[in-house]
Order: sequence, then structure tokens, then C-alpha cells
Amino acid sequence: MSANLLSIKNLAKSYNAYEVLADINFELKDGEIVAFIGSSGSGKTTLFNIIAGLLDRDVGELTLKEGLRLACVFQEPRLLPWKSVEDNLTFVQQNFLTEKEGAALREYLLKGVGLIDFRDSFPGELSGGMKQRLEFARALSIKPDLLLLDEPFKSIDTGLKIKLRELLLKNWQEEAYSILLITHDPREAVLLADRICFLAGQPAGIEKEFKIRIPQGERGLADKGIYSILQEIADLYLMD
Amino acid sequence: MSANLLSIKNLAKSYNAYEVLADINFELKDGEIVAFIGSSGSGKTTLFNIIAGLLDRDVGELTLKEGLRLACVFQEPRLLPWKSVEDNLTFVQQNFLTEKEGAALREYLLKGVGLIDFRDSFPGELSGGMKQRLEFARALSIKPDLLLLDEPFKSIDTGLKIKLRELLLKNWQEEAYSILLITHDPREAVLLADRICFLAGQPAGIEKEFKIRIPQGERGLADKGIYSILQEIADLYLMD
Amino acid sequence: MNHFTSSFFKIAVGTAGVLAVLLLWGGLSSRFSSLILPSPLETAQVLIELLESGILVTFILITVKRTMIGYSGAIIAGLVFAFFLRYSKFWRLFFRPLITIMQTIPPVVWLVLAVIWFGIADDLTPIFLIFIVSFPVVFINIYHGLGNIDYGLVEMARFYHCSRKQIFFDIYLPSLLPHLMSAISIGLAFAWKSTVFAEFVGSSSGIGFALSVANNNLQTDRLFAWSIVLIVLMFSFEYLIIKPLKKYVMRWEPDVG
Amino acid sequence: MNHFTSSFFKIAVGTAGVLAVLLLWGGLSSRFSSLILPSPLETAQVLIELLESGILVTFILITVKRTMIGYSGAIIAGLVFAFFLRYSKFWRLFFRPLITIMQTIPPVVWLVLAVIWFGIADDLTPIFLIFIVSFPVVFINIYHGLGNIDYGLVEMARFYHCSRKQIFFDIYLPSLLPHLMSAISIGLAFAWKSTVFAEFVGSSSGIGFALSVANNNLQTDRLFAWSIVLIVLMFSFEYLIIKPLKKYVMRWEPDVG
Amino acid sequence: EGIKKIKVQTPTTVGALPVLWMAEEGVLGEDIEIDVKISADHNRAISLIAKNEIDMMLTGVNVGAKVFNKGINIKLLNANIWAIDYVLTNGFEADTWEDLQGKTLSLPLLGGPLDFLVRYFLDKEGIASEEINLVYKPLQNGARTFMMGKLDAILLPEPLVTKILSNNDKASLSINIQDEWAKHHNGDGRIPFVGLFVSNNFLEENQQLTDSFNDYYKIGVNWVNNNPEEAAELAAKYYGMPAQLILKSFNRVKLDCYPVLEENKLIERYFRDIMTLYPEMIGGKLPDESFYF
Ligand SMILES: Nc1ncnc2c1ncn2[C@@H]1O[C@H](COP(=O)(O)OP(=O)(O)OP(=O)(O)O)[C@@H](O)[C@H]1O
Ligand SMILES: Nc1ncnc2c1ncn2[C@@H]1O[C@H](COP(=O)(O)OP(=O)(O)OP(=O)(O)O)[C@@H](O)[C@H]1O
Ligand SMILES: [Mg+2]
Ligand SMILES: [Mg+2]
Repeated sequence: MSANLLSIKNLAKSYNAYEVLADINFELKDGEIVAFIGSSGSGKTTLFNIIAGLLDRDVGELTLKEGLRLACVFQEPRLLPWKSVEDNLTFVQQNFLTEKEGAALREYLLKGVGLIDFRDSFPGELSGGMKQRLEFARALSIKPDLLLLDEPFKSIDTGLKIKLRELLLKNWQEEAYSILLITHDPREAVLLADRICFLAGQPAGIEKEFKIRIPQGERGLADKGIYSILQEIADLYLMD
Repeated sequence: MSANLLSIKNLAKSYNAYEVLADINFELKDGEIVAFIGSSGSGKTTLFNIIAGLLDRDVGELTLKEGLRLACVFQEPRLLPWKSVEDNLTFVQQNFLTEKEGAALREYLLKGVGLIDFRDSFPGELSGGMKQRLEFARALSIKPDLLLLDEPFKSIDTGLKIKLRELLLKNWQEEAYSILLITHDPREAVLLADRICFLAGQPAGIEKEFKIRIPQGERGLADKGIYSILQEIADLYLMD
Repeated sequence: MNHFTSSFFKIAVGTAGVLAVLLLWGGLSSRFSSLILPSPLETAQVLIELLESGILVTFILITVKRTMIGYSGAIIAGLVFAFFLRYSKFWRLFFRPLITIMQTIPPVVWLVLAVIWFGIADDLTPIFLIFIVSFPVVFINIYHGLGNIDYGLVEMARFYHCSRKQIFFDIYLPSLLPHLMSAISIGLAFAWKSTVFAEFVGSSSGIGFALSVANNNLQTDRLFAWSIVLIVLMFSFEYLIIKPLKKYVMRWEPDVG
Repeated sequence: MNHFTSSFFKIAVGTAGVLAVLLLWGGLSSRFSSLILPSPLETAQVLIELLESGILVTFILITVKRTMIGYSGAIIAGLVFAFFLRYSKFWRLFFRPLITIMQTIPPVVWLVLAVIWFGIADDLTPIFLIFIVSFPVVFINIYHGLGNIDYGLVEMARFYHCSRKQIFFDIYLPSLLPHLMSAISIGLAFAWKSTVFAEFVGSSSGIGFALSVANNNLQTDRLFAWSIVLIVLMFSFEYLIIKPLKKYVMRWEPDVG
Repeated sequence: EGIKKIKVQTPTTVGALPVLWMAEEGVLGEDIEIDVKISADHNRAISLIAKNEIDMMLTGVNVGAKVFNKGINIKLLNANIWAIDYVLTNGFEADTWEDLQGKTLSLPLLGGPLDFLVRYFLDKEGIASEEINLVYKPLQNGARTFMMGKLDAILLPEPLVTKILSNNDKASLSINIQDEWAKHHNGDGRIPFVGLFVSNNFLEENQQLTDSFNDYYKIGVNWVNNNPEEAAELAAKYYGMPAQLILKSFNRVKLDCYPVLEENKLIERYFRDIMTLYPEMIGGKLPDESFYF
């Protein structure tokens, strides 16, 4: 159960002359939830895109476990405008699930993110938050082994955020996937993650790692351990 | 000082057969900060677009004070891809400020949102949060009378959020503009606004209004008055 | 405005434009011999004669058949080449100048080559010329359209292990369709014209041949009558086939203004 | 690959394509009389003769001048009409059918009209025909491009009180430029061809006239020589003017793959 | 099966009427079919005959000589049109070339037979060709421009002459090219304009058939001359012109065939004159005797 899903060694990336990432080393174990935080423009999306295979790294090694099923919530919505809400899920499911399995899961997820009444709408008819939720549902709809989430709770209000977080964790327990989460909100990170990586510097590296040992269900923002981590993170942000 | 900048009477709007807003009544006084909250898809952006004149209402009256200078942070970034970061500001300033005035303000704002090093980059070279900050700077760059902000802090981390909020309030004190703010985060609302409108229902109306009388500088999330409003809002979200 | 009055309005305005031209034509023609500029009435008479003689229908069928064959060929080749050249740098560099050459060689020279390649075959020369003339138009439009595709969506699909086929049918095709439709409707006019030109100089049947005979005999009224036939054909294609197709293809687009 | 080898590679591959065609041509021509298909060598000889006689340069200048006048006219009219029709529903309905008609009327008929309008003026007929043929291409491409403009940006600019002029120059134009460039490069080939055609049938100077004389006098080698001249001209435009312009115009685009 | 096809390509000329008559009548017998293709494109005909895709063609005698001299393997079966071209003037009469001095005269083709003829006459009469404003326009364009009153004079072949005359009161028939030719050739105004050519390949394989084709062609010529109404109907059917007009135009067209020797003499006379002015028009040299049938 503790095989590495992902391991990164000495990875670096620059856009033209602008160095974004340098000397990134990272390992992800099966079933782990890891959050990446760091200030805006530090290179989180860049790192994610490299892991997702959407961007080439300049140097370094990146190994994904063989046959790993990856899913992703992109930072900018990437929905097919000519497909309905439900068909946007079907489109990605077809290579992973049977039609029957897929249909049941779609129903379940669209209910979960509150879009079941909009299953036949086109993305152009959704509000900002609704698009975001659709992205979220799509990522879960293929029963992934590893979930890459880039700001999945953006434009989503607290109530809904809690619902989505619950959906995520419930699935996590049932399906035993791993999660890499990018968020700009340290509170989200401490509530969800087993480990938090803080990205900083120019070029950025993983400046600090926090481990959280309290089980997800039992965490509260006011808990002492959690609170001190939040304080530490706040300090890091200020220094960056 | 208490003339109405904006007044809305019995406004309603539907997309084809789908009714989004009904019977909206609202007034905004000079210098006020009002936040709109409400669950995703309730119609906040729709209402904003109507106020901004980007969308036609179906029925109802909408009066803006004559000569009002409006600025807006759009929910999806609307940056000119062929203009540099700084030129995106210059583009909107030209009809309101002299070149000299404009240049000084651009310098000040780009520093304020942390994009001064990227003034010559194109929007395609910015990260998600950086685009968001640029939108934010653009809205402030015309010295507006009324600022419409649709999720201005999306994809922006806490540290930066605090900086932007300070920038906003500092300007607010100096320039005495009014603000209409859409946010999915009730905490942002209670920290910034004089008044909070909760949009709910289908079609949605302003279900509840909260007035906050504590001066901005002195508010804390743990204050009793503030805390009880947050509680009430949380309940409203759950019911919706 | 309800649906009936609105579509009535549309047709009325469009017809007004055509009527204005007819009036202008009528007015102008009264000042010239019918050898130079026949009146709309004379033209209509010739049209009726042609219809009665049966030659109208025969020639239309011949020309339409040739155009369809040559043009479908051009569309398919245009699509294939556009994809191929967009995604293979080598072949892009290799073929790009050749396509420019193809575009530039004047039709008379193509006719010389057509005789060499196809000899006497009455159908092949026009079909070849249609292909040659419309292929670059279709190709360039599609190639350009491919450049405008939202690459983020393709990445997303690749990310979710979608096959090339899926990516083609669910991303490229829907993104391309608007471009494709406009490529097809721009190219169509050229396809028509080149069929007509090819028949004009190198065939013994079809509308172009009829035009050439009319021209040789200085029968300006026939020249105009056949042009009217072409215009009606073109309109039928545009409004009965391409327009509805366009609408269908773009049905997911929320209407703007 | 460093810059030098890479651009060397590009030119090499492009040249390879052209060479392949030349070889094919050479092979084919050995099987036919030069009256039917002249060899590349014979063609080159004629080309040199033409150059020495001075007629080459004279005719090139005449044809280029006509093309430029007619084509700039078509581009300007295409731009104006595209904007005009995109934003006025009435005129769109009114003019749309007329543009289709314009596209469909065969060149022979335009020539009839040109005789009426311009009589024996040697320059006007070709210029008119270039305009007529390339206007619809340019128009449709720009019109289509206008439909693809991100309307959110226009709304944003309106919101910030930008004048029509600003919106035109800072939003429409940059959004349109890629479309415009491809419209211009597609249309250019047609402009060339129609100059040549117009000169072919209705002028006593220019490359098209030379082609017509060569054609009538069965000088196939000259026909090919003049085609080569056209091809070289077209290449010069594409690679010396349009390509660099395109690159400049799209400089803000982050490079993809 | 068993049916032999003879493929002939021709522009819409009176010279092809005998062939059309033969095809319609089936004079060569049931197992021989004459397939007539109508196309104005000489180049196409030449390429096709060189590729042996057609067997015979009607075209200008000078064109035939030129391609023969350039190595295309053809033979002249007969020359058949000897008179067809006239000068029309607009609003004034011209009896001589001198009357056209300072006027605009439209010709169809620089370096073509009509251009040659005009320049030949001007040369013979000592008029510099610059004294007449010669412009070159395709026949139909020229005709229309003439009708518009924008040209003083135009040199045209039948049936366009008849057509213009019956549609334009101001046009008058001024100079008969054939008469002018006669002035310089001992009163003999016959000019070999159009010829029937056969590909040598076909000829070698079908000596007898070619002979009888040629014989019947001459019978066809007589038929046309003796039955102008029916011939005009035939032209109307294949060329799409009104029969009335064609019938009228026959008066100004000389369709005839002569004994080989006489014919060859007339052609050589024509070619010699061409050699003095526009040698390229017949390929730069007189064709040798293998050109003639
Ligand atoms: N173009 C459209 N066509 C049809 N329906 C639309 C369109 N735009 C929005 N809607 C619908 O109107 C409702 C309100 O949308 P709006 O964007 O105003 O929501 P919102 O309150 O801003 O939500 P969010 O917080 O997610 O941005 C949604 O249910 C959406 O489905
Ligand atoms: N295409 C590009 N060309 C040039 N520079 C780029 C490009 N994309 C990103 N960058 C730069 O790389 C840096 C990191 O960008 P990235 O999108 O990874 O940031 P991020 O950590 O995801 O930020 P955010 O939280 O705002 O989304 C930024 O400074 C940005 O300017
Ligand atoms: Mg990011
Ligand atoms: Mg919204």
C-alpha cells in the first residue's frame, strides 16, 4: 500500500529566460492527500501541468506508477462548449468505464455537485461556480487513482465547499485514490491534506513541508496542532 | 453625501424560459460598500451584468446617478491578449485620466497588486491569480465612483488577499467611491461591507439584508456581532 | 415581432436588394441593343425557351454532377492535407510551396496539363479543374481554422486518454465546423466558376459549354440567361443546404444579439 | 538545432518539394512534343529571352500595378462591407444576396458589363475584374472573422467608455488581423488569377495578354515561362511581404509547440 | 462492338457542316460512326490529335501548318473555307484602307491571320500601319465594343458580320477582305482559311476510310451549297445560332473544295505571303509536301 505513485527528482522548468521551478524533489505514496500552497505566480500550476503531462520539463526525472489513472481539475475551465453538462462527463468516461457504470456514476456525481437539473444545459449556460463544479465532477467521474486539483473550490461558496469536500473525502475512502491539491487557502489545505508543501522562491522550490497526523474527520481549525501550522504558513506567506 | 448612486425597482430577468431574478429592489448610497452573497448559480453575476449595462433586464427600472464613473472586475478575465499588462490599464484609462495622472496611478496600482515586474508581459504569460490581480488593478485604474467586483479575490491567497483588501480600503478612504462586491466567502463580505444582501430563491430575490455598523478597521471575525451574522448566513446557505 | 413577420421581413429585405438590381438592369438595358445588354424580359424569354427545349435541365444536371464530384474531392483532400500539414512540420515545409504553386498556375496552363493527363474524357477535365481551383481555398481555410482551435481542450482530451478518433470527432470537428462551413461556402462559388470555366474551354456539354457557345455567337441574352441559372443554383445551395447545415452545426452556441 | 541549421533545413525541405515537381515535369516532358509540354530547360530559355527583350519587366510592372490597385480596392471595400453588414441587420439582409450574385456571375458576363462601363480603357477592365473576383473572398473571410471576435472584450471596452475608434483599432483590428492576413493571402492568389484572366481576354498588355498571345500562337513554352513568372511573383509576395507581416501581427501570441 | 468511331473536333465553323451532314446521314455505312466534338479550343484539339485521342480536326490552315512544322504528325485533307472576313465601319463608309487612316480598327488577335491580312494590305498600298489605330480584342468583346459605338471599324468573320449588320443601323459593310486579296493576286480572291486535318496515325491505318471520308466531305460541301436552308438548320441544331441568321450569312461565305493541285497552289501562295511578314504564323518555314494530302 505504500508504493510510490509519483516521484519527481531534480525537476526544473523555465519559460524562455524566466526560471519558474528549480530542483523540485517530491514523492507521493498511494492513498496520500498532499496540498501545494504558495503565493500566486510561484509555479504551482506549472508544476501540475508537468505532472499531468501537459507541459514538458526542462531537466529532471518524473516517474508515474505504471497504469496510473490520472484525473485533473484545471485552473481555467476546459469544458467542451458543444456538449451538454452530462455529455462532458460521458466524453471522458468512455475510455475507462462501461456505459452502465458510467451512467450511474454520472447521476451520483451530478447530484453531488448540484447540477443534476442542468444535465442537458450547455456550458455556455452555466454560471462561473457551476462550471467549476462541473470540472470537479468530471475529474471524479473516471474513478481515478490520482486526482490533480488546481483550485477546485474557486468561485464556490462555503456551504457548497463543505458539500464538495465531503463528496471528495467520501469517495476517497471508498475508492482509495490519492490527491494532489493546489489551493490558495491554507485552511482548505489543513483540513484535507496529510501533507502540505509550500512552494516559494524565484525559481521556486518546495520550501517547507508540513505533516498532519490527525485523521480528516476529527480536524478543526481551532485545534492546537492545526492552528500552529496555519500560523507558520501565514508567516511563510508574509516572508515570500 | 447620501444621494442614491444606484436604484433598482422591481427588476426581473430570465434566460429563455428559465427565470433567474424576480422583483429585485435595491438602493445604493454614495460611499457605501455593499456585498452580494448567495449560492452558486443564484443570479449574482446576472444582476451585476445588468447593473453594468452588459445585459438587458426584462422588466423593472434601473437608475444610475448621472455621470457616474463605473469600474468592474469581471468574473472571467477580460484582458486584451495583444496588449501588455501595463497597456491593458492604459487602454481603459485614456477616456478618464490624463496621461500623466494615469502613468502615476498605473505605477502605484501595479506595485500594489505585485505585478510591477511583469508590466511588459502579455496576459498569456501570467498565472491565474496574476490575471485576476490585473483585472483588479484595471478596475481601480480609472478612479471610479462605483466599483463592481465579481469575485475579485478568486485564486488569490490569504496574504495577497489581505494586501488587496487594504489597497481597496485605502483607496476607498481617499477617493470615496462606492463598492458592490460579489463574493462566495461570507467572511470577506463581513470584513468589507456596510451592508450584505443575500440572494436566494428560484427566481432569486434579495432574501435578507444585514447591516454592519462597526468601522472597517476595527472588525474581527471573532467579534460577537460579526460572528452572529456569519452564523446566520451559514444557516441561510444551508436552507437554500 | 413574431416568427412569421420576422421571417417575412427577412425575405422582403433580401428580395428588395435583388429587385433593386433588377430595376437597375432594366433601366440600363433600355439604353442598349440586346446584343450588348439584354433586358430582364428578353432574358426571361430565353430562359423559358431553354427550359422548354429540355437543354436547361440536362446541362444543369451535368454541371452539378461535375461540380459535386470535383468539389467533394477538394473538400476531402483539403481536410486531409490541412490536418496532415498542420501536424507534420516536414510535410508542411515540403508541400506549402507546392500549394502556392498550385494556386498560382493560371487555368489555361492547367488545361494544357489536363489534356495531357486526361485526354479526351469530357468529364475529367472540368472535374480536375474544379479540384485544382477549390482545393487551395478549402485547404487554407481549414488549415487556418485548425490554428484557431482551443488547444486546452485537446490537451484535456489527451489527458483523459481519448483516442485520436475521439479527439477528431469530438473536438477538432466541432471546433472546425464553423470554419469548415465558411470554407465550403467560399469555395463553392469558386468550384462553380471553375466548372463553368472548364466547360467553357474544354467540354462539349454543361452550362459552361452553353455559355461559350452563346458567347461565340454573340447571344448576349443567352449569356445572361445561363448566368441567371447559375445564380439560382448557387442560391439553392446556399439557402437550402449550407445555411441550415450551419445553423445545425452551431446549435450549441448561445445566441448573441 | 540552432537558428542557422533550422532555417537551412526549412529552405532545404521546401526546395526539395519544388525540385520533385521539376523532376516530374522534366520526366513527363520528354515524352511529348514541346508544343504540348515543353521541358523545364526550354522554358528557362524562353524565360531568358523574355528577360533580355525587356518585355518581362514591362509586363510584370503593368500586371503588378493593376493587381495592387484592384486588390487594395477589394480589401478596403471588403473591410467596410464586412463591418457594415455585420452590424446592420437591414443592410445584411439587403446586400447578402447581392454578394452571392456577384460571386456567381461568370467572368465572361462581367466582361460584357465591363465593355459597357469602361469601353476600351485598357487598364480599367482588368482592375474591375480583380475587384469583382477578390472582393467576395476578402469580404466573406473578414465577415466570418468578425463573428469570431471575443464579444466579452468589446463589452469591456464599451463599459469603459472606449470610443468606436478605440474599439476598432484596439479590439476589432487585432482580433481580426489573423483572419485578415489569411483573407489577404487567400484572396491574393485569386487577385493574381483574375488580373491574368482579365488581361487574357480584354487587354493588350500585361502578363495575361502575353499568356493569351502565347496560347493563341501555340507557344506552349511561353505559356509555361509566363506561369513561372507568376509563380515567382506570388512567392515573393507570400514570403517577403505576407509572412513577415503575419509574424509581426501575431507577436503577442505565446508560441505553441 | 464492330462499330468504328472517327473522332473529329471542330470549332463552330461552317467548314464542319459537311462533317455534321455525314454524321447525321451515316454516309460511311452502319458500322462507322462519326463522333463530332465541338470546342473552340485549338490547343486542346492539337494536343488530342498529337496523343491520337482524336483522328481529325478542323482548324485554321495556318495553324495546321505551324503545328506540322513543329513536328505534330498531321496532314491537310482539304481546305474548305475561302471567304469569310469583312471590315465593318461605324457611321461612315470606307471603300479603301486609306479611308481608315486615323481611325480605330479592332482585330481579334495579334499575329493571327486577320492581323496578317490587314498588315499585308497596308504594306502593299504603302500605308504605314501606325496610321491606323489597330487595337486587339477578342472577337465578341470587339463586336460589343463596336456596337457600343466605341470603335470606328472592326474586322469580323461571318456569321458575326450578319449579326451585327442586322442589329445595328449605323454599321456598314465597308471592305471585303477577299476582294482586297484579289487585287493583289490577279483577281483571284480565294484565301484558304479553314482546313480539315487528319492524324497520320489514323491515315496509315485507315487509308481507304480516309479517302472515302474526304470524298464524302466534298459531297457534303455540295450538299451545303445546294441546300442552304437545311444546312442552316443543321448549324442551328449544333451551334445554337438562329437558322435565319446563318442562312443569310452563307451569302458572304465561300465553302468549297478544289482539285488537289489547284488547292495546293492557292495555299502555297498564301503561305509565301505570310512568310514575308509573319513567318512564325506557319512555324517559320513553308511546310514540305508531306503536309499535303
Ligand atoms: N447565457 C445563459 N443562458 C442560459 N442560462 C444562463 C445563462 N447565463 C446564466 N444562466 C443561468 O442563470 C443562473 C444564474 O447565473 P449567474 O451567472 O448569474 O450565477 P451566479 O450567482 O453568478 O453564480 P456563481 O456564483 O456560480 O458565479 C444560473 O442558473 C445559470 O444556469
Ligand atoms: N506561457 C507562459 N509564458 C511565460 N511565462 C509564464 C507562462 N505561464 C506562466 N508563466 C509564468 O510562470 C510563473 C508561474 O506561473 P503558474 O501559473 O505556475 O503560477 P501559479 O503558482 O499557478 O499561480 P496562481 O496561484 O496565480 O495560479 C508566473 O510568474 C508566470 O508569469
Ligand atoms: Mg495557477
Ligand atoms: Mg457569477
